[in-house]
Order: sequence, then structure tokens, then C-alpha cells
Amino acid sequence: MSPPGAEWLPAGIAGLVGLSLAVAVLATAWPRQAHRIGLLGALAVTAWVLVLSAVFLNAGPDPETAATRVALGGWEAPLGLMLHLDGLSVTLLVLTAVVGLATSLYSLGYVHDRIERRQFWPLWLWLWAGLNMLFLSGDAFNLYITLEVVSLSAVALVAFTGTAAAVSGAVRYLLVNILGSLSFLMGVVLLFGEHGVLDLVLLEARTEAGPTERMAAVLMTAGLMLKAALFPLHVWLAPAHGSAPAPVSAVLSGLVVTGSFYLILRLWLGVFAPLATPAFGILVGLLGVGALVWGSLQALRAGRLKSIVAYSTVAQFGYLLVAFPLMLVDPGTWRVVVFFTVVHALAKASVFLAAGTLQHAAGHDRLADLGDVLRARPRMVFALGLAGVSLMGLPFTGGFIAKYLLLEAGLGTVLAGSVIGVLWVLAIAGGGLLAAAYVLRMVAPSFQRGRADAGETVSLWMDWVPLGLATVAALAGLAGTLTLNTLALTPGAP
Amino acid sequence: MNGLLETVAHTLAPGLLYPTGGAILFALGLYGLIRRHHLVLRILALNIMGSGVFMVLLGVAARGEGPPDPVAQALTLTGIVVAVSATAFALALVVHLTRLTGHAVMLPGPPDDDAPVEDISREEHHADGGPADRASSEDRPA
Amino acid sequence: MNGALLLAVPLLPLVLAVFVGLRPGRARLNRMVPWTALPGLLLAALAPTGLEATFDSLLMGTHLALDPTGRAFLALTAGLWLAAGLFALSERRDDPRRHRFYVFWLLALAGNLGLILAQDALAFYLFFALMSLSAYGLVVHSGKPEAWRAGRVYLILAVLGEVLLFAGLVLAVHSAGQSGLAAVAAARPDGWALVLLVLGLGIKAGMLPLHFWLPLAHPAAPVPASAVLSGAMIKAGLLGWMRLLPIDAAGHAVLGEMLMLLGLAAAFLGVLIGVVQVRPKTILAYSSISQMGLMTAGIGLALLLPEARGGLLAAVTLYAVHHGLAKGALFLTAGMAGQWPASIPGRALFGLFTLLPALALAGLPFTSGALAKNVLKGPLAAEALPGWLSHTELLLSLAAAGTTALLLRFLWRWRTGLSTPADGAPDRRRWWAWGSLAAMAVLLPLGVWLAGPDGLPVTAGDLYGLALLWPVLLGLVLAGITWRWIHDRETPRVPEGDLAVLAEAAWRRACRAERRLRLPPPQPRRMPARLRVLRLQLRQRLEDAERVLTRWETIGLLFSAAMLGLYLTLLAR
Amino acid sequence: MDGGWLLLAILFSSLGPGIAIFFLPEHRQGLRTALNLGGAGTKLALVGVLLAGVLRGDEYRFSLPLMPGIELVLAADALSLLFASLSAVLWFVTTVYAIGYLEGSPRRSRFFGFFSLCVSATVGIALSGNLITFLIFYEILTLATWPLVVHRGTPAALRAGRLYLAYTLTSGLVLFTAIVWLTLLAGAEGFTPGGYLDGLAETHATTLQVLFVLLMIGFGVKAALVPLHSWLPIAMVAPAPVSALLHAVAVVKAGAFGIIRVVNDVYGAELAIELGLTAGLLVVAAVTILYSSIQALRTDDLKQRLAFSTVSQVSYIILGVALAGPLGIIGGLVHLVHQGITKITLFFCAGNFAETLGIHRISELNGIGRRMPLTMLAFTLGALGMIGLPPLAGFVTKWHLGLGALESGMPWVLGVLVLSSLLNAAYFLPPVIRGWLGERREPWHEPLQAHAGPTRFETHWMLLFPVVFTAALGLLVGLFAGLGLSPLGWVSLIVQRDYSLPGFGL
Repeated sequence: MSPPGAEWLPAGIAGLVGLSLAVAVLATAWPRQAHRIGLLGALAVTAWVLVLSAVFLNAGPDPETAATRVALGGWEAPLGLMLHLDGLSVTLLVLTAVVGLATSLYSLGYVHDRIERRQFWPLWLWLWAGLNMLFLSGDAFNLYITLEVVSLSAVALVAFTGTAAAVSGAVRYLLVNILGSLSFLMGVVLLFGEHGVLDLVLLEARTEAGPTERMAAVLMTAGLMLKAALFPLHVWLAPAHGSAPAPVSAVLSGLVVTGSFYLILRLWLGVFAPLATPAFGILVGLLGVGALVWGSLQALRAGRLKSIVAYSTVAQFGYLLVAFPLMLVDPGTWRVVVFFTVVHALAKASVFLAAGTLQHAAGHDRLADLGDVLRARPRMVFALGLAGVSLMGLPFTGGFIAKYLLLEAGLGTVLAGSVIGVLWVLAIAGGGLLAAAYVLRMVAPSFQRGRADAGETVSLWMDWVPLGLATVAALAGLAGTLTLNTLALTPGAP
Repeated sequence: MNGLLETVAHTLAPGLLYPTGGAILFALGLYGLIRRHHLVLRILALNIMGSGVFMVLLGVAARGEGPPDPVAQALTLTGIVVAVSATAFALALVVHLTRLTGHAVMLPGPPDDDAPVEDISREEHHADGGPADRASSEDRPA
Repeated sequence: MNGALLLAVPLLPLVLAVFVGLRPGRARLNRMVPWTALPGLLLAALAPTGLEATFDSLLMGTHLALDPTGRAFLALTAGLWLAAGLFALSERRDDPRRHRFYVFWLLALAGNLGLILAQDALAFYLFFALMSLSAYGLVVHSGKPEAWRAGRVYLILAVLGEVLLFAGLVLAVHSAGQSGLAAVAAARPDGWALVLLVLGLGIKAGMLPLHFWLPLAHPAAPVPASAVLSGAMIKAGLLGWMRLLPIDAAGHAVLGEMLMLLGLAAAFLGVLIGVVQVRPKTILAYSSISQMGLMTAGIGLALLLPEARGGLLAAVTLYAVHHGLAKGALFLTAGMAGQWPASIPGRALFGLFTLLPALALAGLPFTSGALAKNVLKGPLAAEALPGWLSHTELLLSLAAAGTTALLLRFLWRWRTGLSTPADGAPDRRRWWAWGSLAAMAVLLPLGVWLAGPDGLPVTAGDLYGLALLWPVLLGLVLAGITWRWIHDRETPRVPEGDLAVLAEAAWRRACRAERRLRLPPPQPRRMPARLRVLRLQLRQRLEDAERVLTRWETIGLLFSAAMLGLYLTLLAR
Repeated sequence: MDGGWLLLAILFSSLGPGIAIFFLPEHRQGLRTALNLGGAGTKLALVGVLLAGVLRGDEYRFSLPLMPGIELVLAADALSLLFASLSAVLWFVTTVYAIGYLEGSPRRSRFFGFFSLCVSATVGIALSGNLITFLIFYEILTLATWPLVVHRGTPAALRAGRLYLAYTLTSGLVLFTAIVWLTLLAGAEGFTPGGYLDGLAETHATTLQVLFVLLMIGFGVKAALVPLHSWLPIAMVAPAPVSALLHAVAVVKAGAFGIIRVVNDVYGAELAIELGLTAGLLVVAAVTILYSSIQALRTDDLKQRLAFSTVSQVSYIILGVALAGPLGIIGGLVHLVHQGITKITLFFCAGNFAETLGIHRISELNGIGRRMPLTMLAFTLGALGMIGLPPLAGFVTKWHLGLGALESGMPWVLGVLVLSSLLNAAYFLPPVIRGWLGERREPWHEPLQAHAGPTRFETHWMLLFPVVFTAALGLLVGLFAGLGLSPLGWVSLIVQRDYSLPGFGL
């Protein structure tokens, strides 16, 4: 007997997809009203997601049957497209909603020009809809489609300022993305050829460690690594995120990259789980260490505020890779990884928004000449600092909890007798110091002596949203238990 | 020429022909994407990769006796649609970029972030890596 | 009688010190300064024996009491401070910074009175420290270079004494298990504890070889300050010994012999070095060293002859009182040099007051000195001490002869500085203070003889006795010889503060060595230039590397490499 | 749980105002002052209530689940109250002082915001009931202090800040790792007198030793143990109230308190002795005491000399803890309070000299006693207290440390005490002597008069009151150490209550 509200879940899921698509379509149809539609839509979608997750948590009883699956148009798998809702997707949906809402509010202030508005809102709403579908779809090919939707709208958003740098960044972003999607698609095709089904659950049931699976795993993983800007395939990220308008960078670093990583995680938790070998874990872990070091060093080198933040994304994703070998030892670690991505997304988005405000006020984001504005805008510095603390993984933020759990897992492997575990522990611990170093770079100028000049006036939204989001990121620490318990409601995953 | 192809086709089992061909196309496309500097060529390279994937997919559809698998064909069609739209979008971007910078090559990568974006002349010979740039110079629009 | 009075005695000067400090230059306050010693005197005179009080909340429990020894020392200390204070009032009359002098004066006074009443280690240490450190202010008051030098030496030795005493007390209290002085002494401190206590207190008592602050501090300090320093404060070390050393039925032969040795050595060396000094107050300082040597020897005797310890301790006490008063009077004498009266009777009185304390110290019959020496030698006649100690009595007499010579030397040097005051009017206050102290030279023995305090068998015979005469005569002869022998000159043959000179030389050499090491001062330093250049180069390298990664060739290569690597690792089972 | 709210209230009594102050516009001075003093006062009152409650024997505990199996625990035992009340009292004073000190200087909202944050973190440290909670507040303290260190914004200040972060963050990381490791081994236990690791003693002896070293490194940086002390003297560029906060109320104390907690409430003195950990700690503390005293002798800069003296004085606390006998622990714990009171006095005085007469070097102090008698008197009391002369606070400590050393059978520690007292005298007496007895020829130049105008007292009353207050406090806690409510009395109570273990009879 399912608890009250459970019967509403399927409708809720389908409704969410429908709603987000509808908003996007409407905004595209009436660009004149795009921002109003966008705002209302953002509120509606957020509310919907929150209600949905509440119902889910209330209904989701034991991890085995927690997932709710909806067949679109009544076509069951293998023919039909399945929507798939479980703890993992709920968590990411909520994350998307929070960041999305914040970004929308911020954009109200940031995108003021009428023309820009018409271009921005539809694209952004498409992106959001794509993300929602990505997290909901339980079908390999469908995942490819949603990935494409997300990347195309993201690319468009990157290019939308229209400067040479932006467009060029967008082109590189696009080409890399298509490359990634194609190799992902190739993998999908191979799997389909082997088993004749696309539905992840069915695939998971059928896969065993065969050559084709291995080939598919390699193709899909590599493609997704490219899309998730995992070291050393990260080079497209800095120019794209650096030259995109602030809200877009926020969404890209916060959500889009996370989306790709979500897919990697999803696949390796389910379909490819039997393929994993210790050597594989170590390789990924080493890539992670490389990401941590390289990204941080580049962040310490970069001269522009937004590129620093972009590189810090590269570095932070290193943690996720480092967590892979830990997952092989203690499968439960994957929940920590997801929690980490959530916290990171929140923090990173707020940093980007703050950076956007500063850039808008100063007219540029060259760190060297940013001191005056930083001094005049303590609120932004505070947001930068607060989110930065979360990135460093210091208390009392979500970052700290995530770091704690990661470190716990790492030490667990060491105590379990793995020698290379020491490396993972060192990386997890030391990454915080590097993060501290580049966060300090961003914040320190505001403490230097010198004249303060607020620069361009910015709207109220731009002034307060970053701080608000940063606060959320900081307080996410309190949601640690809740998140982990929600994630526990994921069938199949350990 | 045709004869040769047919002999190849007959010698190779159909089950193996399509995957192999697809893989080859995929690899070729990747190579083109890497080596070519004119953006249009790169987009074409990507399309070649795409058709490689679809070729494999069709091979899957054609596998076994009887009528081909409708699902696979449906997937192929969808995939093509997506690919076409992506290509169109990419081309639009390239056109825009060419309007802005006067040539259809990419600006250099991240490390330019201290340099003003407008003057790409300084970075130009860096663009996508030194000497290769010379190769790309002749396929710029005159 | 309420025990709280005991607390009031040291408290009164403290309170006044605060007021004088906060309201400098209030004539009325200044006039009260000497009289803060009066309660001590009254207490010594009137308080019933066994008066005591315990204050648990003060420090870690404070115990004050008045015992016979304490009574004698209290009387001496309070009286001397009172007289010297009165002297100071007029002597400091036109000193612009006199209130500063008075503050330190009052603090030292409080300490000196308190340590006599203190019956537990903490309180004793507290008042002892208060006295020693405040006395520094008196030593350097004049602000002359020689005063600073003397002050430095004094302070270093005082602080050293403090910490040694502290360590000794900690050890002793730990082994005793409680902090009462009586209990500590009863637990017979030994080993390190004993050494530390002897040294820590010995510095104050001018014990060889830690005596050398005296000949520097006394001449540097203002006259009344030297009077109390030499008369009362150095007795604190003595009192400490009497309270803390294991002077009981068992005795302590080793320590006793050691103290005898040091004491007698001090007695003679003090004379020898003192004789060749030129400045009156320096000569007096050396005389103090030699006299303290005699008292040290007395303590040693008490340790060697346990059964006679009662009499000996009483004798040492008596000697301390006698010496304190006489020496105080002599220092005031040095301060009276500018008061040479014009009138004949005045001059007679002046001469009398000058000679009395001197003769007393020399031990002329019917003076306090005679009584003290006799009482001290009392037990010796009976006892036969082992080894060289059997000649103790003779040695004591010889020391007395030396003292005579030394004092004659003092008077000789002092007389040259005599002058009549500008206005010719005698300074009454100085005369009273001086005279009363000088008079004690004959009044004290009378008092003791009439109302002999308990534990002090005084017979009339102790007041005279020809045994005392020959040392004095010998001293006169010696003085004559030295007169012939010393061709007087303005710089002493042995520099003032003999050992201090060596110590200072050593210190200077150490400082020079330290400077030669050229250790960097602990300052924050900037990152060295080389590192900064290196950092810039690293930045450039990183930039180039990232540019290489950005090439499409690299991307494709890495992409394929990634696929290959993944595949291989997946194969590795 | 009912008592838990009191703990939260104590925490928020400074956190709330602090956050409010951040968003105050610069010119709302009145409101800011009101918030500051209000917060400080409230905290003081609440701590008083808590004190009474704990004396009554009530249980106060607040816990909040952070992660599965990991809780944020606030609890009030006698020891935590010792630290809490110390920081509460001193914070009140420091706030008054800071208001006076920063009068008319820019960016005060930022300053006081972080200032309050610091103190909230400190109180959190005091009240934290397990290692993880401790770590959380400890790191918050690190972050909240940095803006204060660099407040002046000069290149030197920023350099000092960078160094400070480099040291503290690294050590924080070591601490973090160690704590996670310990928690993996022993579970997330709360602090328990006598420690909770006895079970692991024979199985994991080596691991425990390694962990102890890691923990000591973690805390040692803030506690400024040689050779981890370099940041402290350099952090002197900060304004005087901050130095006071760093040295007396918050940072250094947090480190020392952490060491106390680890030795007594995590490992337990007996286990620590058994594993031979206290001996090592003892040696490190002794070296620190002597080395930093010598360094202090070699600087002419007043504040820097004070900084080095802090380094050596804080090690007294650790020395006492490492002696691991009741008397030693009493000495260490009571010095936690005494050093705080004394050192804050000294820093206030140094600040007054700098603010009022622009004097920073000891060689310039000649004759200042006549210009600023009260401040100089306070300085004298503080200096003598540091040397350890009765009846001042420092003496009580030294006396107990000495007895404790003998009690634990380590007489050489007494030698260390003697040496360090000599050194203390050597570097603290000269400024005192110059101040009172030195002669100054040229007239004073008075920056304060320049911007604040003439004052009735020797300096601004908000600068004068705290100095006099803390100096008097330093005198009283020593003089009336015998009282039950004195720090000594309270500490003895703690030791009786918490550490009366077998073989530990008082």
C-alpha cells in the first residue's frame, strides 16, 4: 500500500516536463513578454519541483521501490520513452530549481536591454527545460536528445553577447560538445546493438562485462568527460564561461557541467557498474588529482575574475574524479559525491553572479584593477567570501560537510589498506589549501588600502541575489543529512 | 571502382561492413576536426563523424533477417534531425564570427584573458597553434 | 588585641604610597611619610607575644604573627625607618622629584615591615620581593650615571635572589607539604632547597661572594636610603635564614661550617677592602659587609652548636638590632657632614653623636656593641669547637679590631667634607633623627639589661669586660699603621664593588660576542626577489602550457588517449 | 535540551549583533556602539546565568545532527565555562577599548562585524562538546580573524594576513585530517574527563601517538608552539584591540584550550602519560618558553616584544597540562585566565602609548610615567605579573606550576621556570624602569589630541577604562586567589570535579 500522494507522482513528473517545456515555448512565442513569462515560469517550476520532491520524500518508502517511472504516451519500454524519478534525480531537480530561480531573479536586473531580453529568456528557459528532462529521462537515447538540447541552448547563451571572444568561445564550446555528444551517441548505439533496448533499467539488467559494453563505456565516458570539462579535456570551459554573461556562466558552471557529470555517475552506478576495475578507478583518480592541481594553478595564474572562477570549476571537479576510486572501495560514497556537486553548484553559481555584478559595476573583470569596486561593494565581497569558504571546504558550510565525508571515505580506504589511498587523502585535504589561495586572490584586494568607487549602479537584484545564494550554499551544510537520506532512495545504486 | 566496392561489400559480411565503415568514418571525422582550421571544414568533419554513427546504427537496424528494426530507424531519423539543426546553428555562429573578425578561424584559447579581446593580430599566429595557421590561411575568404 | 592590626602595619604605607603617587606634591601627605612606620614600633612595644592572624582569601592563605625574634626585628626596622624618614623629610626638602622618592620609600617600608610579620612562605616572598624591587627606586633616585650603574647591579642581583628564593621555597614547601615557615623549617630543607634558600637570602644579606651590590648601592643612594638599606633591609636576609634554615636540635654541621667560613671571610675581607676605599659611604658599606659576616658566622655557630642555638640566635638578633641602629646612625652621620655647627656646645654634641655609634660598633664597653659581642661569644667559652673553629673567639676579636680601624678610616675621610650650613641654623629634624639613633648606642644595652627579653641571659658583666678593650686598642694601632701606610689619593686601590667590576667586564664581553654573531632581528621579511621572479616565470609557463592544451591537436590527442586509457584500464582485471 | 537554548543564546548574543553590524552604514556610529555593547553585555549576563546553573549542577546540552553519526554538540562543563567566562569578560572590555581606539577611523562596520564573529567563534570553541564541533568553530575563528589582521590594509598587514592564513589553514587541515581519522577509529564521542580512548590503547598505540602529534601540530600553530609560532609576532601589524583579541581572548587561547581538551578530555592524562606523549609536549613547551623569551629580549618594538612574551607565556599553560598532575593542571588552567588578563592589559597599554603619543619602541618610553601615570601603572602591574611576582596573577600560576613539576617528579621544569622568570624580568623591567625613572627631554607630540581634541584624562576615557579595569583584575585575582570564586578556586573545583581519577588524589 503506497503512502498518500504516491499516486500523484507520475502525473507530477509528466507535469513537470510539460510545464517547463510549455514555459519555454511560450517565451519563444512571445519574446516581447519573455521576461514576464520567464519569471512566472521560474516561480511555477520551482514551486512544482519543491512540491514534487516533498511528495516524493513523503511517498518514497524503501530504496528498492523508490523510483517512479512514467511511460510517455503509455508506451512502455522497450518501445516507449520512460521518465525516471528517484532520489538522485530529485536532488538534482531541486538543485536546478534553486539555482535556476536565483539566476532568473538575477537576470531580471542583469539583462535590461529589450532586445537582449528577447534573446536571453527563451534560450535560458529552454536550457532549464532541457536540464529538467535530462534529470528525469531514464532512456539512453532520450538522454542524448536532452543533452543536445542543453548544449545547443547553452552555446547560444554563451554567444549571445555577440562579441568576438564570446562567439569564438561559443564555437569552440559547440564543436567540443558535438564531438562529445557524438561519441556518447556512438556508445548508445553500440549498447542498443548489443541488447536491443535503450531503457537504462532494462540495460542495467542485461549488461555484463563484455567487449561491446566496454567499448560503449569508453565512448560514452570519454564523450561525457569532454562535455563535463574534466581534466585534461577542460580547455573549452574557461573561454566559454569567462566570456558568457554572468547568469549564463553561473548556470553553465553550476548546472550544465553538473548535468554531464550526473550522466557519468548514473551510468557507472547502473549500466557499467559490472565493468569497473581498480585500475580504472586509479586512472580516474589520477586524472582527478591532475584536475585539482592544474585547475587551481591556472586559477592562481588567471588575471580575470571570471576565468579564475571558471578554472576553479575545473579544480573542484577533480574532487569528483578522486572520489571514483573511493566509490570502488565503499560504493556508498557516491552519495557524498552527489552532495558535493550540489554544494559546489550552489557556491559556484553565487560566485559567478557576484563576479557578474562586479564586472557590470567596473565595466571589466581584470582582477588587477578591480580593487576600487571591491572596496566599495562589501556585499559582493561577502558573497564571494562566503561561497569561497564553501569551496575551500571550511566550516560552517556545505563544502565542509562534503569535504568531511570525502575525507572520511578516503581515510577509510587507507585504513582498509590501500596505499594509493594516501594520495587521494592528500589530494582531498590539500585541494582546500589551493582553493583558499585563489579565493584569497579574489577577496584580498577589497582589504587593501585605496580609494573606493562603486562604479556603475546595479539593480537591487544584482546586489542581493549573489549574497542570498551564497548564504544558501553556506547553510547547505545543515541539509547534509536530508540530502544523503534522499539520495539513499535510489534503487539499484548501493 | 564500383566493382571494387561491390567485391569489398560481398567479401565483408554485412553485419561487419556497417560497423567497420561507421568506425572509419568516425575516425576520419575526428581527424578532420582536429587538423582542419577553417571552421566550416570542422563542422563538415563533425557531420562525417555523425554519419559514421548513423551508419553503425543502420547496421544495427539491418542486423538479422526479416524487416529492419523500426526503432533503430526512428532513432536514426531523430539523430539526423538533431545533427542538422546543430549544423545549422553552428554555421550561423561561424557566419557571425566571420562578420566580427573577418576570418573563419577561432580566437586563441583561454590564456588571452589579460589581453584586450579586440586585437587578435597579436594572438593570431598563436591561433590554434603556430605553423598550422599558415596552412589555414589559404582557405580564408579572400 | 585584634590580629588584623598585623595586616594594618604593612598596609598603611601601601595606602599612603597610592595617595602620594596619585596626588604628587601634597605637602601634608609628604609629612605623613615617616610616621607610617610608627604603628610597627608601637606594635613591637605593646603587642602581646603570640599575636597572630590568618587570612585564607589572601593569596593561597596568608598567616601573620609576631614572635620574639620578629618583635626585635620589627622594633629595629620600624624605629630605623621612622628616624631615617624624618631625616629624609628635611634632606629631600628641595628635591623636585621627592614624591617619587617617597613612593618607593613607602613601598620598600611596607615590604620590610611585612616580611617580618609574615609566617608563611607566600607572604614572606611577597613582602621580600616588594621590598627588594622598590629599593631599586631609592638606589637610582639621584639619576646620576653611577646611580644607574649601581641600580643595574642591584636589580640584577635582587631579581636573581628573588628567583633563587622562589625555587628554594617551592622545593621546601613541596617537601614540607605546607607553606607555613615554621613547618618548612621543621621539615629540614636540604639538598637543592637548602642551597637555593641560602643563596637567595644571602644575596640580600650581602653574603660573600654576592656582596658586591652593597658598596655600589650605598654611596649611590641618598643618605636616608642607605641608612635603611644597610640598617634594616639587609637584615631581611638574616631573618629569612633564622626562619627557614634547619636550626634545631639536630643542627647541620656542613652548612654551619660553610656559613662560619663565609662569614669570617666576609668579616676580614670587608675590613681589608674597606680600608683602602676613599668615599665615606663606601667605607661604611664595606663595614656593613664585614659586620653581616659576623652575624652569618653567628648563624653558622647556631647550626654547629645545636644545644646553644637559643642563646646564639638571641645573640645574633641582638647583634642585628645593635648593628642596624649604629650603622643607620653612622650613615646619617655621613649625611650630617653639611651640618657642622658653629657653636662650641653644638660642636661637642655633634662630636658625641658622631663618636657614639662608631665606638659602639668597635665594641667599647658599656655600648650596645660590647653587649652584642659578649653575648655572641658567651657560648664559645664553654664549647670546644673542632679544628680551626676552635679559634673562633680570637677571630671575632680580631674582626672587632679591624672594625675599629675601618671606622677610624671612615671618620678621617668624612671629616674632610665637614662644613657649616649656609644659614648657620641647625636643621632640627635631622638632629633629632640622628641624635636619637646615636643615643641608642648606650640606651639599647641599658634597656636590654634592665628589662632583659626572654631567652637572653644578660648579666652586668656582659656590659664591660676587659676582653673587649684590647681589640679596640689594637684597632687604634692598626689605624695608625694604615695612616702611615696609605698615601691618600682620590681613587681607591681596589675599585668600589670589587667583584662587580669583573662581572661587568664579563657581561660586556658577552654582549660584544652576541653582537658579533649578528643574528637577524625577529622582523617580518619580504619574499626574496629570486622567489618572486621564479613565481612570474611559473605563471608564464602555466600560460604557455594551457595554450598548448588548447590546440585542437592536443584536444584530439588527449581525447583519443583518454579513450585508450579507459579501455586498457577496463581490460585490466 | 531545555538548557540548550541558553547555550545557543550565548552564541547568538554576539553573532546576531555582529551580522547586523555588517549591514550598518558606516555613519550609524551610535547604533553600532549600542549593538556592540548590548551584545557584549548580554553575553556577559547569560554566561553569568550559565555559571550559576553549572555551579548548581545543572546539565546544559544542545545537539544538532550534521551528518549521519556526526552531531554538532554544545555542552557546558566547568572547563568550558572557565574559557567562556574569560572570553565574555575580556570581550566586553576589548569592545569598549576598540570603540575608543577606532574612533573616526574608516570601515568600522566591517571591523566590528568580524570582531563579533571572532568572539562568537571563541565562545563556540569554549562550549563545543566534541572534537568536530570544536574544529568547526576553530576554523570559523581562523577565517573571522583574518580580516581583522589585515584591517589596516597596508602591504605589511596583507603580508601578515597571508602568513597567518598559510599557517592556520594548513594546521587546520592537519587537524581536520586527524579528527576525521580519530572519529573513524573511536567514533564521534563527546569530551569526557579522563578521555575515551582507553579501549584503543593496546590495539592502536602507535596510531594514537601519530594522531596526537597531528593534533598537536593542528593546535600548536594557534597556540604558537615553537617552531610554529612565526605568524604571531608578524601579526602585530594589526590594530591594538585585535592584538589583544589574538593574544589574550581568542586565537592563541583557542589553540591552548584545544590542547587542554585533547590531553585531558580525549586522551586522558593517564593514557597520555602511558603513551609517553606528555613528556614530548613538556619538552616542546619548555623550548618554546625559553626560545621566545630570548627572542623577546632582542626586539626594541614594544608590541613585538609583547608578542614573543605571549608565545612563551602561553606555553606555561601547555607546560601545566603536560605535567598532567592535579597541581600542574591547576597551574595550566589558571594561567589560561591569568595570562589572558595580564596580556590584554599590556596590549591595551601599548595601544594607548601608540594612540596617545605615537610611541611604539621601548627606547622611546622614557619618562612616560609622568605623562600617563595610570596607563604606566597598569603596564607595570601587567609586566610584574608576567614576571610572576606576588601578589599578581602570574605568581599564582608559577607557584602551582613549580609545585606541579615536583609533584610529577620533573624538577628540571622548575629550572625552566626559574630561567624564564629571569628572562621575563630581563625584557619586562627595562620598559617599566624607563617609564617611571627615565628622563624625557623633548616634549610629547600627541596625535590623539590632533583628531580627538583634548581629553580630561591622560587619554580617551574609553582607552583608559579597560586598561585600569584589567590591571585591577589582574591584581585582584592574584591577591584574592584564595577566594572560592577566584579563577584559582574555580580551577581547583574543575580539577576536583573532573580529574579526581585514580592515582590523581588531590
